[in-house]
Amino acid sequence: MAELPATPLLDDLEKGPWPSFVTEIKNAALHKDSCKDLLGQLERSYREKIGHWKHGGIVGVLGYGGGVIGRYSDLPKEFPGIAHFHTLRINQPSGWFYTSKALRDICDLWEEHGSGLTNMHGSTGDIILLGTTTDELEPTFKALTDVGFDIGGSGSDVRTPSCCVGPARCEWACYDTLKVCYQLTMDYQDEIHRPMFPYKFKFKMSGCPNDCVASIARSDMSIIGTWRDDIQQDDAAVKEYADKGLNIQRDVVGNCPGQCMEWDGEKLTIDNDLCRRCMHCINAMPKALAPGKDRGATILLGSKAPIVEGALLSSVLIPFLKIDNEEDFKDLQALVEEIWEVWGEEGKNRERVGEFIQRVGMANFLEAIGLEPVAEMVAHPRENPYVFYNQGDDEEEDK
Amino acid sequence: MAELPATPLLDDLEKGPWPSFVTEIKNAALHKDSCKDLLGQLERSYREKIGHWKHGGIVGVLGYGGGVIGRYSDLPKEFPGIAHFHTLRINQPSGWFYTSKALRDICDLWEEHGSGLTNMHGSTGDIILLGTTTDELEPTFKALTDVGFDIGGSGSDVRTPSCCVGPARCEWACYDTLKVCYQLTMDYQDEIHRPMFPYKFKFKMSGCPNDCVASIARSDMSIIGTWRDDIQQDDAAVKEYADKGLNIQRDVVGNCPGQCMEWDGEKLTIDNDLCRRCMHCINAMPKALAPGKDRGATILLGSKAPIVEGALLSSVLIPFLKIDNEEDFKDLQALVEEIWEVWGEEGKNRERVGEFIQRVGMANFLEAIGLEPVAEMVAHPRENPYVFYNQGDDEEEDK
Amino acid sequence: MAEATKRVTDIGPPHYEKFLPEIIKKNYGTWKYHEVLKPGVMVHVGESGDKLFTVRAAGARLMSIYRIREIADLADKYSGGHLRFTSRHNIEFLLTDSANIEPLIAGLKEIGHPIGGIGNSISSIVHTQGWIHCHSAATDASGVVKAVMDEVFPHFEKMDLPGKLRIALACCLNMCGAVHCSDIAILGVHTRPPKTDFATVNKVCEIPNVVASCPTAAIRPVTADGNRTVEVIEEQCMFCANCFTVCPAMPMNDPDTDGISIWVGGKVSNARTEPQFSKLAIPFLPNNPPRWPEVTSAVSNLVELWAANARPFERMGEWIDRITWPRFFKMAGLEFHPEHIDDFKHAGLTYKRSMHLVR
Amino acid sequence: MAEATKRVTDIGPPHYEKFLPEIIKKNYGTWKYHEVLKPGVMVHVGESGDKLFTVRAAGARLMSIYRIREIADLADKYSGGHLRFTSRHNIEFLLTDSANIEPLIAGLKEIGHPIGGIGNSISSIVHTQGWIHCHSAATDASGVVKAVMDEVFPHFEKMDLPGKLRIALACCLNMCGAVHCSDIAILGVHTRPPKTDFATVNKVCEIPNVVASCPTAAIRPVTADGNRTVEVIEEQCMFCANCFTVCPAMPMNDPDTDGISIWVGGKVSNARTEPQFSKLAIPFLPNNPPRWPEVTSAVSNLVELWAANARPFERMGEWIDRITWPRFFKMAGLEFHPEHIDDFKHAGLTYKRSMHLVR
Ligand code: SRM
Ligand code: SRM
Ligand code: SRM
Ligand code: SRM
Ligand code: SF4
Ligand code: SF4
Ligand code: SF4
Ligand code: SF4
Ligand code: SF4
Ligand code: SF4
Ligand code: SF4
Ligand code: SF4
Repeated sequence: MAELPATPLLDDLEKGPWPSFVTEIKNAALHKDSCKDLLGQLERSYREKIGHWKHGGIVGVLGYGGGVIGRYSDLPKEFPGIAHFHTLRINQPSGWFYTSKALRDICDLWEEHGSGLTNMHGSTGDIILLGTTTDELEPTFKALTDVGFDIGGSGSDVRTPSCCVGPARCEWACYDTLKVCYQLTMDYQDEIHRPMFPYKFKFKMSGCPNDCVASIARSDMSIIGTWRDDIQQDDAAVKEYADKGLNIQRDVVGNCPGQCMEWDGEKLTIDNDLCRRCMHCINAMPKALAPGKDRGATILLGSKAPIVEGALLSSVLIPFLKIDNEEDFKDLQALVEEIWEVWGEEGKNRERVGEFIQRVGMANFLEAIGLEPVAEMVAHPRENPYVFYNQGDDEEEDK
Repeated sequence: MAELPATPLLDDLEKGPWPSFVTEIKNAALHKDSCKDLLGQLERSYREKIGHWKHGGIVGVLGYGGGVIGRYSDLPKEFPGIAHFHTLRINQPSGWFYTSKALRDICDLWEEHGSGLTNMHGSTGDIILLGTTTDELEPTFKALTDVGFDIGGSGSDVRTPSCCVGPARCEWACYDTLKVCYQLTMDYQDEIHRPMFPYKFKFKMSGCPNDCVASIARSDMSIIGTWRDDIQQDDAAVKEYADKGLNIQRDVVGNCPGQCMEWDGEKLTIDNDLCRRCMHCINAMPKALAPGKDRGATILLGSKAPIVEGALLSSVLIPFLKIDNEEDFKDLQALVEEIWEVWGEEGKNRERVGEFIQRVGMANFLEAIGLEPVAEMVAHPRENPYVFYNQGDDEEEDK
Repeated sequence: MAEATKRVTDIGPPHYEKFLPEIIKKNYGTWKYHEVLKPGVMVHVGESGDKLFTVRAAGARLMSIYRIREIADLADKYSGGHLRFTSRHNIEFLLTDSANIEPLIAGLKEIGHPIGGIGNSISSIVHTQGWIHCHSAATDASGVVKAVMDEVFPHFEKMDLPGKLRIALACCLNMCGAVHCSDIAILGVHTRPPKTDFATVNKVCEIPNVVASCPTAAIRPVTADGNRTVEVIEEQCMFCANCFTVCPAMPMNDPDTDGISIWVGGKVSNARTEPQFSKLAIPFLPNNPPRWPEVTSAVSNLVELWAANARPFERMGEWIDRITWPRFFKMAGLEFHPEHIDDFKHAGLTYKRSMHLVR
Repeated sequence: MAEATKRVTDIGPPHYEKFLPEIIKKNYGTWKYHEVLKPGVMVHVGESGDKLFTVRAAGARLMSIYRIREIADLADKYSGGHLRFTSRHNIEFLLTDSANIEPLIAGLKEIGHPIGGIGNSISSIVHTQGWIHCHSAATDASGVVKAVMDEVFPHFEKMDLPGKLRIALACCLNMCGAVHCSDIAILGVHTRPPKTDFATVNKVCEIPNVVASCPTAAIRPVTADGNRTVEVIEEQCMFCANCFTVCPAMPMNDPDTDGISIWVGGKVSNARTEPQFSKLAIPFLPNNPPRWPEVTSAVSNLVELWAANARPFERMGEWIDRITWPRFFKMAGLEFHPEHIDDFKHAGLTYKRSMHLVR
C-alpha cells in the first residue's frame, strides 16, 4: 500500500478536541485505496471550494428499489478508487441499541466489501456504509443478511423508521416506541424496499412531547407519546427541589404554557384540565413529577424539509390513540394504509404527504381518509370568511 | 301626511332598553314620506328575510367623484318615496367633536333636503346623511358648505380620515391626532373628492397603542402613537394601587408581554429596554404610570377587510417618527405620496395597498418607495431558505 | 350677490378647534390621568388640576334629526353645548361642573339613552347598513344589533366583566364594520352561489372584470345562446359576493340560505397581546327577524362563558388562547365542523403543529 | 448447502431485544426517574431500585470500522458489551456498575472521544454528507462541524448553559440534516442560478419534470438551435437547486458564490413553547476551508450572547422571542438586509402586525 496523499488543509482538522473525521478517513486509508483517493479528492475540494461528485445514478441490489445511493467521482482518472463510491443504508435496530458483537459483525463485512467508512448514523437513522463499488453491492447484501441485518429505505418508499430510546431507558415514555418502530418496520418491508409512492414517507416515534427524535419536524408521520389523566405528583419531592434552590415560581410556574400551575411556597397545584402536556415542569423536576398513567400517543402528519413547497411541521391528526395491544396497533396501521391509498392515488410526483394536504386542504383530506374533524387538529379555527358551506347540509347547519 | 304603515315585526324592536332605530325611523316618518316608505319596505324585508335595494348607481355632486352612495329600491312602485334614496357622506370634524349649534345646522339642512335620517356616524367615520333624491344632492351640498361642512370620500379615493380623541381628552396621546387628521384631510381634499387610485385608501390616527380607532385593522395607513424613552413612573401611586387591591404581580407583571417588570411587593421595576410599549401596565395604573416624554408615532401600512385577497392588519413601515412640527409633517406627507405613486402606478384595479405589498413583496415595495428595511418591519426574519440573493451585492454580503 | 352664489368646494370639514370646550383648549395635551367614577362616567384630570367630566350615552347610530336635536338640547343644558361622538358611535357629553352629571343622566334616561360602555363593559356594536340601505346585505344590521344589545344590556350598564368586550356586525363579507378583529363578530353570510342572470351579464358588466373579481377563480367566461356571458363553477364558489359587487347580474341574496356566522377572539389594542383576527365559532345561524333569537342567545352564551371564566384584563381571545380552542369549543358546547378548518391561502399555518393539547 | 445459498430478503433489522442489557429488559417501561451525575454521565433509577448508568461520548458520526472496533472493545470491558447511539449520533455506554464509569471515561479519552452533551450543554451537530459524498453540497459538512465543535467544545463538556442548544448543519437546501428547527442552523447555500447545459438537458432529463421542479416557476421550455431545452429566468431563481436534483444538466456548485447561511431560534421539543422553525440570522458567509473562521466565530458569538443573556430553561428562540428580533439583531451586531424579509408563500404573515416594538 502506497503512502497517503498530502493533505495540508485536511490535516488541520486533526487538531482540536472534537473527534476528527479526517483521522477516521486516514485510518481507513491505511487499509483501503478508495479511502486514499477519497482523502485526495476531499483535499482538492477543500482547495477548490467545490465538491467533486457526479449526480447519482441508479444502482441497487436485486429486487430492491431503494437503500443504495449511487455515487461517482467527477475525477475518476485522478481518483480511480472512488470512481464508484456507492452508499448502502442499513436499517438500524430500534433505539440504536447494539452489542459489541453486532457492531463487529458489521465492521467485518464492511472491511471485506467496502471502504471501511461508515456514518453512525445517517440523519434518517440508518447505519450508513459509506462507499463501495457496484460489484460489491450484492455480496455486501448477502453478508448483511447473514448477520441478520437488512437494507433500509431510499427513493419514493417508506424510509427507515426510527424512534427514541423510549421505555428502554426513559421514565417518560408514554408508549413502547421501540416496539411500534420495529413492528411498522417489519410490517412494511415491502414498502421500504420497493418504492411505490409519489415520494418518500418517513415515520419517527418519540415517547413523549420532548420529541427526542425530532419527529414533529422530520417525519411524514410523527407518533409522539402523551397522556390524558393527571400529572403524577410527589409533593415532598417538589419541596425538595425548592429547598435545593430551584426557583419554582419563576422557572417552572412562570414557564408553564397552560398558565395552570400555582406555587404558594409550600405546595404546587396543577390545574390538569388546562395542562398542555408540554413536559416542562416534569423536565424540571423529574423526581417529583411524571406523566399520568393513562398513556398513549398523538399521531401527527406531514413534516418535511423545504424542498419543494416549503418546510412543514407535522400537524395533529389523532389527538390521542392508545397503542397498547395488537388491536390498537391494527387501528394505527389501518389509518396509515388509508393515508397511503389516498395520497398514492392523488398525490403528485415528488409531493410529500404534507404538501399534498396543503394542496387539497385538511378538510378534504380528512373526508378522503374518512376521519371526522376535531378541534384539536387546528391551532385555531379559520380567520377568513371564505367558507365553502356544504350545500347539502342545510338542516344540519341550522340546528 | 298619511298614517304610518303597519309594522308588527319592527314594532317589536321598539321594546327593550337599547335605543331603537325603529323609533327613529318612525319619528322621521311622521314628517317624511320617504321614511314611511322605508318603514314599509323594511317591514317587508323582515317578513321576507331579504333586502330590497338595487345595486347602487353612480350619482354625485358636480366636480366630485365620491362621497355619495346611489341607492334605489327594487320596489319603486310600492315605495315611491325611496325609489331614489341616496346617501351623502359628510366629513366629520377631527375627533367627532361638535357643538350643539353645529349639529343643529346639519339637522336643519337635512330636514330641508333629505330624509331626516342619519348615522352618527358611519363606520369609516363620516356623518352619514341617509337617503335623498338625486335632485336634492346639489342643494344639500350647497347648504352643507354654507355651514362649513364638506363631503367625504367614497370609491377609489382617499377616504375620510378619522382619529381618536387624542390630546383633547386623553393623557396617553403621544402625538396630536386631531391636528394630523385635520391636516391630512385638508391637504388631500383633491384626493378625497376625486377618485384617482387603484382602490380606496384610508387613514386612521390613534394616539397610543390602545388604538381606539382600530386603525391597525381598518386603515391603509395606520398612524399610532408611541414613545421611546422610559415609562413615567410614580412609585407612591403604584403602591396605592397595590394597597387598594390591584394584584400587581398576577395582573400587571404577569401580563407584561415584554416580561420586563418586577414587583417585590413594595417597588415596581421596569426594564424599559425590553418594554414593548403595549400600554397594559399604564392602562392598569393610569395614575401611576404614563408613556415616556419622547413621543412620536409608528407608521403602519395595509390593513383592510377580507375582500378580495383576505383580511390584513397593517404592518410596521416606520418604527418611530416624530410628528411635532411642520417639517415632521412634510416627511410624513412625502412618504404618503411616494407610496401613492408606486401603488398608483403598479397597483392593479381594486387592489388595496396592503394587497399590493402582499403581491410584490415587502422588500421590493421598500425598494420602490426608497426606504431601507429595518428589523422592526418583521415579526421575525424569514424561515424559508428561498432567498433571492442579490447578485450584485456579493462584497457587501461577504463583509 | 353674484359672488355669494359661487360654488364652494374642497373646504374640508370645519376645524375641530371651533368645537372644543374651553377646558379642553386649556388642557390640550396636558391631561394627567383619568378615573372612572361609575359606569358611564369618567373624569380626566389635567396637570393644571382642571377636571373634565365625561358622560357616555348609548348611541343609536341610526338617529333622526329630531333625536339629534334633543341631544343638542341636553348638551346646551348641561355641557355648555359641548359633546362628541366616539369611535363606537356613542355620545359623550363633556362637562366641567360635576353637579350637572346626575341631571344630565336623568335627562338622557328620559329620552331613552342609557349611559354606560366605559371600562370593563360591553360598548355599542360597530355595525353597518343591512336592509336599511345596502343591496349586498345577507342580514339586517340595526335589527340584529338592537336585539343583541337588549340581551347583553346589563353589561353595558355595569362594569362587571373581566375586560372590555367589543362586538361588531357586518351584513356581508365586505365587512364594512371591519368586524374581523372583534371579541365577538356577527357576520352576514350567503351560502349559495350567485344566481347569474346569463342574458344580462354582458349588457351591464365588463366580463373580464367579473372573471377577475373571483378570489377562487370560480367564474369563467362562456358563450350561451350566442351571448358572451359567464358561468360559475359552483364547487369552487365560497359565496363571497365579490362578483355581485362588480356586477348586478350576479345576485346573491336569498331568504332561506342567507344567515349569520359568529366569530370570536379578535382584538385591536396592543395591550398585553398583539392585535388578532377573530376566528370562526359558529358557521351558520338562520335569519329570524325581528329578534334573531339564535344569534342573541349564541352571543349572550359566549359573553357569559367568558365573563365567568376569564381572568382580570383577559379579553375573549386571550382567554381562549390560554384555555386552548378545543377546550373553548367544549365549554361553549359548540360543535366542530369541517367549515372551521381554514382552506384559504394560509390555511396550512393554522393546522395544529405541536403537542400542546389539553384533554 | 443449496438451501443455504437461497437469497434472503426483507428480513428487516434484528429485533432490538437481542441487544438490550438485562437491566433494561428487567426495568423496561418502569423507570422511575433520572439524574445527571456530572457532565456526560447520568443514572436512571427503576421502580425496582435498579440503577442504569449512561456515559455519553462524542460521536464522530463519520467513523471507520477500526474506530468502531475500539469502541466495541471499551463496551466489552466496561458495559458488558452494551451500548447504543443517540438520535444526535453520540455514543452511549450502558453500565450497571458505577465503578466502571471513571475507567470507561479514561478509556474514551485515550481514543479521543470526550464525554458530555447531556443536560444544558451543546450536543453533537446533526449533519450531512457535504463534499464527502454528495453531488449537491454547497459546502462541506464534516469539516464545518469539526471546526465549530472545536470552537464551542467547552459547552459540550460543561453544563454551563441556560438550556439545551442544538446545532445542525445541512450542505444544501434539501436539508438532509433537517436543520429547519434548530437553535442554530448552518446551511450551505448557492447564490447563483444553475449553469444550464442547454445541449444536454433534452438528453439526460425529462423537460416537463425539470420545468415542474421549480418552486418559483423560473424555468421555461425553449427551443434553441433546433433543440428542445430549458431556460432559467434568472430574476426568478432563488437558487434552491431543486432543478439540479431532478436534472444533472443544471449544475449549481460554484467555488466563489457558494457559501453558508446561519439560522437561529428553532426548536423541536414541546417543552414550554411549541416547536418552531429557525429564522435567518446571517444570509451569507463564505466557504473558507479548512476551518471556516467566519462561520465558527458567528456561531460562537451567538452561543455566547445567548448564554450570557437568556434565563434558565430559555432556548435560543424563546430568548429572542422575549427580547424581540430587532433587539436580537442589535445585540448580536447583525445587519438587517432585504434578504431577511420573507418573500415566499406566507411572507405576508411575517410582517410586523402590531405595535409591540422595543426601542
Ligand atoms: C445520507 C443522508 C444525509 C446524512 O449524511 O445523514 C441524506 C442524503 C441525501 N439526501 Fe436526504 N439524506 C438524509 C436524510 C434526510 C433528512 C433527515 C431525516 O430523514 O430526518 C431529510 C429532511 C427531512 C425530510 O425528509 O424532509 C432529507 C431531505 C432530503 C431531500 C429534500 C426533499 C424532500 O422533501 O424530501 C432531498 C431531495 C430529494 O429527495 O430529491 C434529499 C436527497 C438526498 C440525496 C439522496 C441527494 C439527492 O438529491 O439525490 C443525498 C444523498 C447523499 C449521498 O450522496 O449520500 N434529502 N434527507 C440522510 C439519510 C441517511 C439515513 O438513511 O439515515
Ligand atoms: C356606510 C358604510 C357602512 C356603515 O353603515 O357605516 C359602508 C357601506 C358600504 N360599503 Fe363599506 N362602508 C363603510 C365602511 C367600511 C369599512 C370600515 C372602515 O372604513 O373602517 C370597511 C372595512 C375596512 C376596509 O376598508 O377594508 C369597508 C369595506 C368595504 C368593502 C370591502 C372591500 C375593500 O377591501 O375595500 C366594500 C366593497 C367594495 O369596495 O367594493 C365596501 C362597499 C360598501 C358599499 C359601497 C357597498 C358596495 O358594494 O357598493 C356600501 C354602501 C352601503 C350603503 O348603501 O350605504 N365596503 N367599508 C361605511 C362607510 C361610512 C362612512 O363613510 O363613515
Ligand atoms: C372614546 C374612545 C376614543 C374615541 O376617540 O372615540 C376611547 C376612549 C378611551 N379608551 Fe379606548 N376608546 C375608544 C375606543 C377603543 C377601541 C376601538 C373600538 O372599540 O373599536 C379600542 C380597541 C378595542 C380592541 O382592542 O378591540 C380601545 C381600546 C382601549 C384600551 C385597551 C383595552 C384592552 O385591554 O385591550 C384601553 C385601556 C383600558 O381600557 O384599560 C382604552 C382606554 C381608553 C381611555 C381610558 C383612554 C383615556 O385615558 O381617556 C378612554 C376611556 C375608556 C373607556 O371607554 O373605558 N381603550 N378603545 C372610544 C370609545 C368607544 C366607545 O364608545 O366604546
Ligand atoms: C438520548 C436521547 C434520545 C435517543 O433516543 O437518542 C435523549 C435523551 C434524553 N432526553 Fe432528549 N434526547 C435526545 C435527543 C433530543 C432531541 C432531538 C435532537 O436534539 O435532535 C430533543 C429535541 C431538541 C429540540 O427541541 O430542538 C430533545 C429534547 C429533550 C428535552 C427538551 C429540552 C427543552 O427544554 O426544549 C428534554 C428535557 C430536558 O432536557 O429537561 C429531554 C430529556 C431527555 C432525557 C433526560 C430523558 C430521560 O429521562 O432519559 C434524556 C437524557 C437527556 C440529555 O441528553 O440531557 N430531551 N432530546 C437523544 C440524545 C441526543 C444527543 O446525543 O444529544
Ligand atoms: S422523547 Fe420523551 S420518552 Fe423519548 S427519550 Fe425523549 S424524553 Fe424520553
Ligand atoms: S406539563 Fe407543561 S403545561 Fe402541563 S403543567 Fe407542566 S408546564 Fe404546565
Ligand atoms: S388611542 Fe390612546 S391616546 Fe387615543 S384615546 Fe385611546 S388611549 Fe387615548
Ligand atoms: S407597557 Fe406593556 S410591555 Fe411595557 S412594561 Fe408595561 S406591560 Fe410591559
Ligand atoms: S357589510 Fe356588506 S351589506 Fe353591509 S353595508 Fe357593507 S357592503 Fe353593504
Ligand atoms: S360569490 Fe365569490 S367565490 Fe362565488 S363566484 Fe362570486 S366572486 Fe367567486
Ligand atoms: S443536504 Fe444536500 S448536499 Fe447535503 S447530503 Fe443532503 S442533499 Fe446532499
Ligand atoms: S435553482 Fe430552484 S429556483 Fe432556480 S431555476 Fe432551479 S429550481 Fe428554479
